[in-house]
Amino acid sequence: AFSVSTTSNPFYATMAQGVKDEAAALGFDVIILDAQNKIEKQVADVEDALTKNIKVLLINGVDDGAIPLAQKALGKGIPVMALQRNLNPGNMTAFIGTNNVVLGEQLIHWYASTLGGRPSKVLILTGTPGAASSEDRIKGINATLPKYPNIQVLASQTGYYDRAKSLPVAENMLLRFPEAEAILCLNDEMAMGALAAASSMNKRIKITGMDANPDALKAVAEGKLYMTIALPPYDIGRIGVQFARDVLAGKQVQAMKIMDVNFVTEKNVGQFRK
Amino acid sequence: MKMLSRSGLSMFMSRYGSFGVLFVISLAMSLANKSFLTLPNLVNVARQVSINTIISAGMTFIIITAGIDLSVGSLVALSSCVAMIIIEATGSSLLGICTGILIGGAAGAFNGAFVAWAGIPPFIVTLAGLTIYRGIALIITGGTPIIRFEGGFRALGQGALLGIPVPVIIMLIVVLFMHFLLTRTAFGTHVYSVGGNEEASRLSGIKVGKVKFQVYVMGGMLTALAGMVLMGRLSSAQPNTGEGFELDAIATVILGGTSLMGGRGTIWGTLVGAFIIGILNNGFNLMAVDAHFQLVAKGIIILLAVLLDRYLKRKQA
Amino acid sequence: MKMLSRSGLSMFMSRYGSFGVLFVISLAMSLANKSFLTLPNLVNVARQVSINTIISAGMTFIIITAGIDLSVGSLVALSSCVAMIIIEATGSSLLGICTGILIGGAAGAFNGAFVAWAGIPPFIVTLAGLTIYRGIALIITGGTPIIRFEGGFRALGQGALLGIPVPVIIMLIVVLFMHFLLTRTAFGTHVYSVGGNEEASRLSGIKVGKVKFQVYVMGGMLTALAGMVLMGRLSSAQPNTGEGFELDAIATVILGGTSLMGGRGTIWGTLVGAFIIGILNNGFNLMAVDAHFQLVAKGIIILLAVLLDRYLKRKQA
Amino acid sequence: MSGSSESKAETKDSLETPQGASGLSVLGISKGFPGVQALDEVSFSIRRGEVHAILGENGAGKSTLLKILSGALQPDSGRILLDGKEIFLRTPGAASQVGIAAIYQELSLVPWLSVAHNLFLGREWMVGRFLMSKKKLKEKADEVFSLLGLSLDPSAIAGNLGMAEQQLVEISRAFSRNAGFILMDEPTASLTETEINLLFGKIETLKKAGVGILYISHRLEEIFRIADRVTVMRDGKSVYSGAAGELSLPELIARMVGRSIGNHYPKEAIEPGELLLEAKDGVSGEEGLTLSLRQGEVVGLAGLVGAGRTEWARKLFGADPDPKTRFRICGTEVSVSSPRQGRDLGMGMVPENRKEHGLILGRSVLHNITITIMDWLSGFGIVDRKRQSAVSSEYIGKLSIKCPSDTVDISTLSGGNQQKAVLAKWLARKGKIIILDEPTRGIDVGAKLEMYQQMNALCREGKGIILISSDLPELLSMSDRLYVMHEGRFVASLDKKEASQEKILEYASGLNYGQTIRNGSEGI
Ligand SMILES: Nc1ncnc2c1ncn2[C@@H]1O[C@H](COP(=O)(O)OP(=O)(O)OP(=O)(O)O)[C@@H](O)[C@H]1O
Ligand SMILES: Nc1ncnc2c1ncn2[C@@H]1O[C@H](COP(=O)(O)OP(=O)(O)OP(=O)(O)O)[C@@H](O)[C@H]1O
Ligand SMILES: [Mg+2]
Ligand SMILES: [Mg+2]
Repeated sequence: AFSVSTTSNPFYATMAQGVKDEAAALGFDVIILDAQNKIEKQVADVEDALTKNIKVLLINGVDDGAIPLAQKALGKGIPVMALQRNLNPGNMTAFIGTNNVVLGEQLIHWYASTLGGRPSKVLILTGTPGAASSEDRIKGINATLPKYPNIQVLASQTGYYDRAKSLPVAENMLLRFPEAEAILCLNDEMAMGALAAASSMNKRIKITGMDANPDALKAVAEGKLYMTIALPPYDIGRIGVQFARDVLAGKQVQAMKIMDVNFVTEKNVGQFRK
Repeated sequence: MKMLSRSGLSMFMSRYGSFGVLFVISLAMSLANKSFLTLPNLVNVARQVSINTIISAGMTFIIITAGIDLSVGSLVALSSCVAMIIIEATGSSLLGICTGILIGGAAGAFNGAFVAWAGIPPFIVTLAGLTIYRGIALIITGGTPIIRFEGGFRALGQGALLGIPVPVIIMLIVVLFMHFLLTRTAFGTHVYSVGGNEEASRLSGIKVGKVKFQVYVMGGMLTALAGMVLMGRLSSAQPNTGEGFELDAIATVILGGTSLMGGRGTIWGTLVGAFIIGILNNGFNLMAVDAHFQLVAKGIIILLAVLLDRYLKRKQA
Repeated sequence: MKMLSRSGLSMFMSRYGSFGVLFVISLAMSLANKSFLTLPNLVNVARQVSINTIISAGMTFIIITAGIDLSVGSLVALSSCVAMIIIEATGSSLLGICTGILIGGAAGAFNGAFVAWAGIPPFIVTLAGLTIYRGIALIITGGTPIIRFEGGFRALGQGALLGIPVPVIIMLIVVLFMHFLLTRTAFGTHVYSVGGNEEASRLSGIKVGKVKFQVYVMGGMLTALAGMVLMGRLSSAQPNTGEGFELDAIATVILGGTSLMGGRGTIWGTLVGAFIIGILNNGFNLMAVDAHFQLVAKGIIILLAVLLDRYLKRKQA
Repeated sequence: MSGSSESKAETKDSLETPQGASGLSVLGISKGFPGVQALDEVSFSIRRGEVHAILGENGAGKSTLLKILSGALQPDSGRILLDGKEIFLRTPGAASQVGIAAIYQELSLVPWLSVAHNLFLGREWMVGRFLMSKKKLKEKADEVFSLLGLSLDPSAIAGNLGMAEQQLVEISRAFSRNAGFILMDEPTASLTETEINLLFGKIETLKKAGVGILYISHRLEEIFRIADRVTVMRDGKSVYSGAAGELSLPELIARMVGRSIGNHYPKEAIEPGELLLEAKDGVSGEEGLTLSLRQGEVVGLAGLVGAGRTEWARKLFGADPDPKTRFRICGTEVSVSSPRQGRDLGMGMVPENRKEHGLILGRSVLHNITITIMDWLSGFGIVDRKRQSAVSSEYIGKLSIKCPSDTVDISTLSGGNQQKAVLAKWLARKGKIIILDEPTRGIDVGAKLEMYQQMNALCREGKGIILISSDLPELLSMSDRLYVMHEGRFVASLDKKEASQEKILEYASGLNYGQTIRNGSEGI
């Protein structure tokens, strides 16, 4: 079974698709359980699944509340593949995904590299307060910023990972800080919101996102979005299923598979659009 | 006459009392932040509150009949996704927008029919609507947003007329129209009557079911209109947008002095309520308040605002 | 006497009619899926509904007084975060849990005081509470979850007594206690009367404000108790847990036949409502219905369930 | 009761209560509402063991005074004394602690609770301090009812009861408090002779036991039956106070309304015109009588509490549609399926329960009066506000509804004025058949006269009126013909000439059941 945090988000939907496709290719039955971003729903989902004699649990935890679920599954002798959300060593057979703290660090390193030491003022749109991915990415960013004194963060506000909600927030920030050179967004949804805000205020500004969702890629291709980070959700899903096959076959798998990310700009966007 | 003037004043305050609150909040914001009281920012705030106000105008009617509509957020998503699919298919923004609004009307009719004639509590009907419309939006889009950087539909969100943004113009027209409907027409009177005392309205020969049905249809259409504006503003339609819009809209309506128990409320109040919420959000962004702390502060300020409102009304009455 | 028997029967149906709906849904689920009607799965369902039921029991009282509590989700987060911080600091689960529940009571008192004595609409007060408590939870935890794999508090979520999971036992105790309170005590009668006719209650010498205050405090404490169970189940406390719990709880209460207009409702109904929702979720998971389609189906089934309920009641009455 | 020893009351008070300060009194009480001075320096007292009646026009301030004495309202100024000592009644609870019980004009039962729960609401300790068993509750309630000689079902849901039954529950509630003072605001407004006699019997007993009673009523003949003292209020002032019998009824009325009233029941006889309505009682089985109504006629419906008059009228109007019961209205046979259809067929109904069924509380007087004619007042849905306020002013004038302006919330009007507004909305609709269910409930003599004159005017215009009233003298005087109902059936049809109080009561209590049917079938 694959318990995913939410398929309403394209990122996780793609991951689920990867799981589905690979399972079909390998001849596995897979149940996809959508927790709709609610940990209680995920707990219920997995508990329900565990009553059905599943062989492997692939889980993309909504948050750390998924840890006891993994333990429970392991306790029943069911291997657990943690996708994208790390459930801490010992609670999972293998982890496949990216690391949000690292992602935050990489974002700043990348942005600094585009500046070449030139000073730059930026705004940051963070995700839903308390959402682990957002808090981790912020951690990575905050840890890396001191290395680049030329980057000045004017303000950091939450856009709730949501396009419609980040739009007014971005407008307000742009109004207050017209001098900003870039808005760094912790996901593509907010990048699209920021993009709409900039266009409503007739401003051209560098906007970066994360996730490389199809419409973000389209915006990058049209030169509207400065950059988005391509995480490989589809591959995360596929490798998860491959690892599951290996484990069932009694083979050893890598315990921590950190996937590479790509910085997608107008130059290389072609490779990422299907 | 002493009698008349006193009751006149108290009516004024109960209608316009929340203006005092709005004033105080605006004052505080402009003291705390220089950029607040600038024309571009005020236009900005007006544009930002437009979507919520359009939805809340319809919600006001629904709440006055002692109903509620929890499905507005999902309906924003559904109507804009349908509209965008049609625009993508036909290239005609007009066709897309009209279909979008019709979808809104249809969803409203669905809600309304169950509320009015099956006698199911509005909370349950529209909660079911919330999940159904969201599900349909996700199914028809396959869960992915549709983005489109060209087309006339964008004018709805991004255009301007004589310097006034189109969303603001739409909002003003909606507010004026709905105010007129509520205060100057037989329908408006019936809306108040049904919410005030359903049984007495029925016994007075009012078709209670029809009135309820109509307010939901209207609410659905306005919600869809808001969806069109949002689609224009974002140049995209997204199946999971609009989450939490229902709480925003209901809070707006109640902040504006409309009672959840029905029978009372005004569109002006709702407009003021929308601005109170909009200015709070705007101010906090301008001051770049920390996200966690912002939540606490916003809650407290809303409570204080309502307390102030009570105080002003009591003082004057 | 004709009158007596009629009112007796209709009371019976309005109390127990939803059992019929529950039965039909369970039947359908067990036909559609073999694993549904197995003991482990039923225990499973009971455990899954426990948290919502505990919250909804308190919500039932609040809604019977014509109030509402939107802050429950945030309060689950706040109380469990505080409890966990204390457990981490002192190592004492008992101390943590007691503090958590006290925090719930305090937050309830905050809500209740504004509703009862400041006369602010419950919707606004608890909406403010929703953002305030969430904000505090985020601030005290710095936004990150706290995980702890040892300590007695886990028994609350994961333990079992004679094969019955502890959450289920807690739920049953809460339900029985609240039912008793509502039907057998003066306080329960006052809860009904305040919601049914506030003015009449006041004229009968009932301290209306006090009754309202008390139901919110109780609701807060039960919500915190649910937070403790959730914390035990997840071996962790998270500042952003519980979002959307308020809609679930209110829907549960209303599905159970309690009216948002106040004055009517039963705890049994709420229990049945919780099981209807829980069984739907469980059944859909067992059948592995596509997530998008599930939303649509769930909405429709809830509507059908309520229609069936009406039909059964009308038929019998 | 021997408060005289400790009496330090002011001269004014001792003037009011010559035997000392034993009793409940108010001194110089004032109370204003937005737009009205409801009470203006009123002083008044109730001695133990007397019935003190208050008379006054609608809106004179009677209920306001009562509410101040029961702790439901706080006075702006003035003092309240109990046995010479000043007391403060901040809440109704405080009043009941010092032994004051009240029956309010607007019935205040909790609709979804049982009769027994309502009976003991707020003092459940009578049935168990913390725990209440349903059985005990029911037993206690039965005890109370049997003591009062009433047959009410304690487990019935209060909201399902008719007005009269609700009224009886309220009375029982006040009487069972063992209070030293009982304040009654129009307790008999929807009761019939039988219950009134019961009530008066009970009042006599209480008086003997030293209970002081404040009695407000618009049924003036009652005053002479039970009152020891009478106070007349006018525009918030006490204008007369004296022993009962000191002034004659016409004199009292003159004090109340500022003019004398000659004929209390100015019924005009009008030649009946076309047949408007033929109706059965709707009870299946045995053939009952057929009620007929012609243009220009007032047909009265008599019956005991719960006889089914209201139930039948609601069927006729479509409020409780019953497809089995068919009516012949203006020659076409129909079963009315909704009040809207009833209205479109030319009917109007003034319901007995004005608060629940008649008024939209929270809305203006104007809104409430014109609600039935919004279709006439609007073109393309847009309301002609000039005409709207013209209509509302017209009826406010015609019925002399007392209100600061027609934009005030109707819930701020006094009970009687609210009743007039309900009548006004159906007068405005100008239907052919007007059903009046207890139309004069709670309205003063002057207003009653106006209402009767309105009825005459309607008859002159060729309308037919069905009058349901528990006030027998009114029913006898104002109807051209009468039907008596018993257990849902029309059991007798009486002409104005043959009808008398005794005869009606006889039929209504079902004594002459067999005979009635015979008598009745000849009647039509
Ligand atoms: N809550 C209120 N708000 C505003 N005005 C009120 C309120 N209650 C009563 N009034 C006004 O006070 C005056 C006195 O009312 P009150 O109810 O005491 O009259 P009443 O003598 O009992 O009349 P009735 O015989 O019609 O019951 C009326 O003019 C009424 O409109
Ligand atoms: N909505 C209702 N639900 C249940 N029972 C009702 C309802 N309305 C009336 N009844 C019952 O029907 C019977 C007839 O009542 P109805 O009110 O028609 O009598 P009535 O002759 O008008 O007497 P009253 O003087 O009480 O108005 C009563 O026993 C009453 O309790
Ligand atoms: Mg009165
Ligand atoms: Mg009656």
